[in-house]
Amino acid sequence: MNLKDFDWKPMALVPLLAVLVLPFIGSTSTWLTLTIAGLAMGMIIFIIASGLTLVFGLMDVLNFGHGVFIALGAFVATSVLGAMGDYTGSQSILVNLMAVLPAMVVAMLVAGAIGLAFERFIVRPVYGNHLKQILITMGGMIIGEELIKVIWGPLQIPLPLPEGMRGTLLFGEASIEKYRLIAVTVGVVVFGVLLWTLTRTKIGLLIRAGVQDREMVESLGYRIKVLFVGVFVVGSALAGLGGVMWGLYQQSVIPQMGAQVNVLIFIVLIIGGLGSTTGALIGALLIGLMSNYTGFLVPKAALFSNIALMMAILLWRPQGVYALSK
Amino acid sequence: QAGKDIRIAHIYSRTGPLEAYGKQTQTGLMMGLEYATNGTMTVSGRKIVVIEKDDQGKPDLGKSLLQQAYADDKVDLAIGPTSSGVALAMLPVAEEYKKVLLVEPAVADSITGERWNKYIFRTGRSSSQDAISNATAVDQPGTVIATLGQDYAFGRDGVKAFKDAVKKAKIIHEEYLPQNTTDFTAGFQRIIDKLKDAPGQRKVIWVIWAGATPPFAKLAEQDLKKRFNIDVATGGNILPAMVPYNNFPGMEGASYYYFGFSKNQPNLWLVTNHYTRFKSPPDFFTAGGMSAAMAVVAALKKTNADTATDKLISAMEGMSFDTPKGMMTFRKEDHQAMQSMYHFRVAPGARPGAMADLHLVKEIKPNEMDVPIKVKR
Amino acid sequence: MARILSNDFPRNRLLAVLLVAVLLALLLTPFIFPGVKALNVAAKVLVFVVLVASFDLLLGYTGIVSFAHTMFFGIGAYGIAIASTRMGAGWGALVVGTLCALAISFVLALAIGLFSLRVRAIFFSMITLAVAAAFQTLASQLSDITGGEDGLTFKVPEVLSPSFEWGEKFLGVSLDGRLLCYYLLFVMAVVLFLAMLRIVNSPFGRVLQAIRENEFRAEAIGYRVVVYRTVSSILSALFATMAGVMLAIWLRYNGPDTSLSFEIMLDVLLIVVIGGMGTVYGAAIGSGLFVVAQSYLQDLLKLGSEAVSGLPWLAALLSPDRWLLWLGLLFVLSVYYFPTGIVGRLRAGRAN
Amino acid sequence: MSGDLLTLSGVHTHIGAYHILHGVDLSVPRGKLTMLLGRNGAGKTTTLRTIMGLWRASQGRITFDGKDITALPTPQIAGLNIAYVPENMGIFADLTVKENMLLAARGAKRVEQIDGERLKWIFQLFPAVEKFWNHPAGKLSGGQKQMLAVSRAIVEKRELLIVDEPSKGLAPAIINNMIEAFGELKRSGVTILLVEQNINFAKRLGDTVAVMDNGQVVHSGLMKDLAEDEELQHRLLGLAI
Amino acid sequence: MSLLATKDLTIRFGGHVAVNAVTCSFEPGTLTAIVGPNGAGKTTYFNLISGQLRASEGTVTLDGRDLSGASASQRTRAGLGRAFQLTNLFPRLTVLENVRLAVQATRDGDHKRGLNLWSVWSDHKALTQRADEILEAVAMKDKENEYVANLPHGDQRKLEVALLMALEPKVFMFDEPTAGMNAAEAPVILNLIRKLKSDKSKTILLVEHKMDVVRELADRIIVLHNGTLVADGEPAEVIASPIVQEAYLGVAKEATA
Ligand SMILES: Nc1ncnc2c1ncn2[C@@H]1O[C@H](COP(=O)(O)OP(=O)(O)OP(=O)(O)O)[C@@H](O)[C@H]1O
Ligand SMILES: Nc1ncnc2c1ncn2[C@@H]1O[C@H](COP(=O)(O)OP(=O)(O)OP(=O)(O)O)[C@@H](O)[C@H]1O
Ligand SMILES: [Mg+2]
Ligand SMILES: [Mg+2]
Repeated sequence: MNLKDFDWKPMALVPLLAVLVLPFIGSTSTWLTLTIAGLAMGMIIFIIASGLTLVFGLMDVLNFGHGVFIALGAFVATSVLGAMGDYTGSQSILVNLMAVLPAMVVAMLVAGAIGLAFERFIVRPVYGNHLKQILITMGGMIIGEELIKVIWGPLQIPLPLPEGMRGTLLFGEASIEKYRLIAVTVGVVVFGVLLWTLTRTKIGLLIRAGVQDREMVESLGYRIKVLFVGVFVVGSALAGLGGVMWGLYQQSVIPQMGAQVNVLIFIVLIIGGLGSTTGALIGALLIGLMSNYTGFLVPKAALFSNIALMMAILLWRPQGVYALSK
Repeated sequence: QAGKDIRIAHIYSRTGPLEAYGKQTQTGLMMGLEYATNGTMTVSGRKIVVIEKDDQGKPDLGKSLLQQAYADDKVDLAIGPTSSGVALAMLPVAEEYKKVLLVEPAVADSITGERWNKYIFRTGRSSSQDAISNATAVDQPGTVIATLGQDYAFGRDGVKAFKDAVKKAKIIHEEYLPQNTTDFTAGFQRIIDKLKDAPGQRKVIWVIWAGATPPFAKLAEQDLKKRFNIDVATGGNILPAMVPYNNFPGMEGASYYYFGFSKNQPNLWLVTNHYTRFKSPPDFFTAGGMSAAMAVVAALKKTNADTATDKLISAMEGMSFDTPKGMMTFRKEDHQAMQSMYHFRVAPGARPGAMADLHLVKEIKPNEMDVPIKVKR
Repeated sequence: MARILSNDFPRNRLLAVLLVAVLLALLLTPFIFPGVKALNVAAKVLVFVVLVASFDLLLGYTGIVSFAHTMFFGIGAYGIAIASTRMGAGWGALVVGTLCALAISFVLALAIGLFSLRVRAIFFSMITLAVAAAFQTLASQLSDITGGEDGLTFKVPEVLSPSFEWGEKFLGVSLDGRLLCYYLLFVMAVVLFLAMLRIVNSPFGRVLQAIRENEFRAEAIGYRVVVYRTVSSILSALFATMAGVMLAIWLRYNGPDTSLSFEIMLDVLLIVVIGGMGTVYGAAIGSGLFVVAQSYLQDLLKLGSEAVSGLPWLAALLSPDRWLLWLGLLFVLSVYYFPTGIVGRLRAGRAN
Repeated sequence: MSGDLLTLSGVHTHIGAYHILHGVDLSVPRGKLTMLLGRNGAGKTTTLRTIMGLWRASQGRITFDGKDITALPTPQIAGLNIAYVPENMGIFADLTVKENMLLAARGAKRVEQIDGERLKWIFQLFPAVEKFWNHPAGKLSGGQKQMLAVSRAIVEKRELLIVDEPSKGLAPAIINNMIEAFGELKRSGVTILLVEQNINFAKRLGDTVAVMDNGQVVHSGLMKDLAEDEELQHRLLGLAI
Repeated sequence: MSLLATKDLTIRFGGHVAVNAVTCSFEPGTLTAIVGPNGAGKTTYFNLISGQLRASEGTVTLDGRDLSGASASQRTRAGLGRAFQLTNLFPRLTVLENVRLAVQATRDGDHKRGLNLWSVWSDHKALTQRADEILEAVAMKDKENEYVANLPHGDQRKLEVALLMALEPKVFMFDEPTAGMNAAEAPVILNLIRKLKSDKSKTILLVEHKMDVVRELADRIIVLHNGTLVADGEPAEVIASPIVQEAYLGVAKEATA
């Protein structure tokens, strides 16, 4: 794609929003704190939404059960990190990472494995039918949540952040939590890998084609079934990763956490436009910023800021900022 | 009547968002009955039978379960529920059926306030009791306070009661955030902007928060003590929810219950037996459940196991009874149990992530708290 | 008969029998199933019949997936609750509450319809999901009006409350206001149900089906799709509001969880699917089955888990506390085995 | 090597409760162009779909290059170097023309890896494909989609080409191009199985022919013979030319 | 006076001009064939007239009334009826219901074109009767209770035309009505078009690639090429014109090849 064709307007939204609110906030240090925190929050939201950009955005599967994989990842992390107290207790980030990285890997593996079963028994019969997808994945979500309660109990479980990842960094008066910076790093990696896979490799194309016409993709000689399973598993694994990140951010996990973030990540995808990773990132960043700004300026309205943002975007571009043509 | 079972309904959140709380109450209730009847489960020859019902945290369901309990199951009295919303929906049912409802542990003030009727008793603490005890813990001259609560009735009422009880300190800001807030940056920033330059020797953020994602971990990240010399204070909670308190060694507040505070006979029994049976200390609502059981047994002993509603009511009004928290007394005017609260301090060497380690500063006795009577009679 | 049923007969013997059975059971509940619980369950069935049928108008007949349906249900219930709290118990409060609720629902449905029926169908459902969630939070935040999380407990006209006794016991059933209230609900449900049956069988109803089948072509043969869609979502909102009114009158209580929760939305969705989409009759049968099953599920599980108490794992799964697990399973299984719902199954059975 | 590349013997196909194919016997000789004719609803499309494994034969045997492919899954059948243009064209509407072509070129990971000569040839046959290279395929006109569908099938060399009504909706000039293209492919040794309503098309290209009716092959032989026998045409196809 | 006229009708998709300033008018009693290479803009031109697409510039007038701002459904009600190139029906309704919906859409009556919520649909006997007549005309009466999804391709094409007839428009637009039908089935549709033509009050537009059909039916041919109207006139004359011979029929090219 050449530069001239590139649609830069949505990209400009993020800095535009940040600049526009500056006069209202007044103090630059406050603004800086809010902006950096908002962007970092956006990155975290992007991580938890990234799995859904694949499953919902590319495969067109309205997976209401996606949240369960997020919760699952977080709960697995409590078990893994709980067993690695020596590493989490250290003041050194590197040592901490020796615990957090395995936790991420295990969470992704578990979520991916469950995703495999989920695809086989829940999603496979309903490809292409949104209503049935809603129903059956809702059922899947309820079952998943209850099973989490059976395994880990219905209680809230603390997931303390490893010692070295706590605290804030100060830039003059402005402050930013260390953990948010870590999340930004993870988010950038996830974004990069996704973007590369989807736009630079044939896999992305195949998935999108498979959603439109399975039979034709098979007639071209590709094993779409395997591909779909693969994508679903990766989507679930990403949700698991998101769960670890989210859980560590909250520092506690509850079985209902999946359902709680569901609406949020759906909004992100709608703003971004189905199937667009870049769109999802922009959507997540906008939401992160917007909720911080409104939270500061008009806290009462914070509740509706996501919806208002979504409505405004849809009025501008009814398909989301980066929609696939249709 | 003698020889017939005494039937008690316990309606609570066996499932739903408050599942964890409800189950503690049930455990406490059964242990309390056991303790109060010396393991016989009988009072004056009548056996006590507890019928459990799950309100799932839904007021409409709770209401119809209470109707069923009174009408279909013919219970003599009912205990519960876990959530205030459910309790408020239940109150008129007790009046309709003219049967006693012993509220435990729902906290809303209006249960023993505007919405009260004479069939309602409460062993649980009220929001006011919570707030007043918390105020006692931080209320000093020269202190400036910003409150941080959730933007719904529980948060706003709590802050209001707290404000009413604070006499010497100055409250300069009230911050309300949506109930399920996850990103606290904006709210904190508003509080910091208000508090950092406020005149006063001591600056405190008083937090009242119920639910899954409390702001403590995030507050701790902010390093407020070091940056702006701001302290954090808050009330007690169930043990898992208090884990983040360890981020604030030395933080003060007031709590309804912590297993290590009370040294009386029932509490010692409760702690020991809970440890042997469940490998964990009793919690907030376990103590509450036990208190309710002990209140019921005390009342039944007084009426000689006569369960006629008017007999029960007159026995309970003004009745004092022992609980794991010491003696409680049902106040005549609004049937609220007057009880001690505990001013606590988080252990100075507390380790983040570990179980909350609270030290007792002072037991706040019932007569030290001026809990207003809000019933309209 | 043909006129009452709008010429839309069950078209299957078993289906007809089932419908009559549901109707008779509801009519006679107070006398054949004694006890508060049975009556409460039956009343809930009545409310759900209306609510689910109104949702089917949208989903089954127009092909719109909305998650904001409980919002209108809630508006109806809050209308009664708020009016009764403010004005005191009385028929006036009921009338004012109902009318205000209908008006608000009308305006909201119109606004939502005009704004978002233009976006992609699946966006529409996600938007309504978000709107419904926000509305629920709003209801709990405006605690001065709505009573917040705690909700509102209120009284209804004396004639409808339990304390009003108007006769000696009849067949062992006390003739009180509760009974009158039940029959008020019964009559409302029957009237509203027949009205919806009429609507789906009117020329309008047929256009809705055409739009569901092929929106593009419906527009091309001369129907203004947006108008029809908007009218249908308004109608369905109004009927849902009436269901909310019925709920509030019966419970004499309303709160966010009672009428606005997403769980109710899920129940409604599931019932529509179990009963059979695009068949108003499915709402009746589905509600009957589902509400009864749901109400007794925990009791059943209790028996189950006691029976297998020797096997801790199984017992944990069968624990009454995990009733939602089985509900979730029901979702999955119903999509597997009842893709066209009970009514669809029965009717197809005859066709072959 | 000569002989039949593809054979169907006694193939029955059911769709749901309907019995559509009643024992189809068909052979497609190697390196030749075989026309499959028949009136609407005769079962031509169903036959092609059954070969591709998109519908399953309930009875009978399909062999390709001597190998039994009756029960193989579709991707594996296609993997035997078979290209298929379905009746509904199977265009991926959300993808660009370029991406559609890239998917069809199994050997290429990126567009640059597609055989440039071949692409040039395709562009020359169907100018629209080049003109709309970066456009979403869904926006093409009916005929342009048809061109894209055929282009996809020939972007890489395949042993067998199965095409369902390629001339439908095409302008006469383009039909000529297409006839030319199939001729060239045939010369390069590709075997082709073609369903067509356009009898001129059939006459100009076909080596052998099979005529279907009611789910069975009712006539097979050389195209030449059928083209010359108007009476037979009338009987089999219900038309006079 | 002409019935239907387009003036400077233009639509751009991004930079691509699909229909370019087409000015043309159509008289009652004539059948105009629209031909042109694939992608010339024929279907798009239809879409602009019937309102499926909104023009970037230019106007569409019917009977002197400007319809440029009207929606597709308004144009249908004003008398512009069209059948689609790709079959486009209500698959899960019966044949009779399909036609009846179309009848209801255009005829005024106590069914109020479908906004009547309160009468029972099947009571509107006049609608059913009219629908039956139309099905009779396309020889599909015996299939009236079948679900459209189960019909063979040819019958679906016929039903497509039946729907158009049910609308009783002033202008009939056919987009390749016989595409994918074989020579044995096509005559049913062609006969219908002939019959319409004999009713001198109707204006008929026909997009068709089969030149033999065009030659036989058309009173006039217009040619679109790259979105522009390049020829207009008597069939024989237009077909003989070099632009048609070369760009469309590809004759010249063949001669050189
Ligand atoms: N999905 C289906 N369900 C039921 N019947 C079908 C289905 N698809 C096709 N048929 C029927 O199978 C028969 C053969 O159809 P097929 O599409 O193979 O015919 P064809 O020879 O390709 O005709 P055409 O020339 O119209 O394309 C027809 O009678 C058709 O109605
Ligand atoms: N929505 C659209 N967006 C972009 N381009 C479009 C769109 N619709 C049509 N086009 C372009 O406009 C041109 C005209 O298309 P149209 O469908 O009118 O052709 P046509 O003359 O009907 O061709 P055919 O004979 O193949 O059906 C084509 O090049 C097509 O790619
Ligand atoms: Mg075919
Ligand atoms: Mg066209």
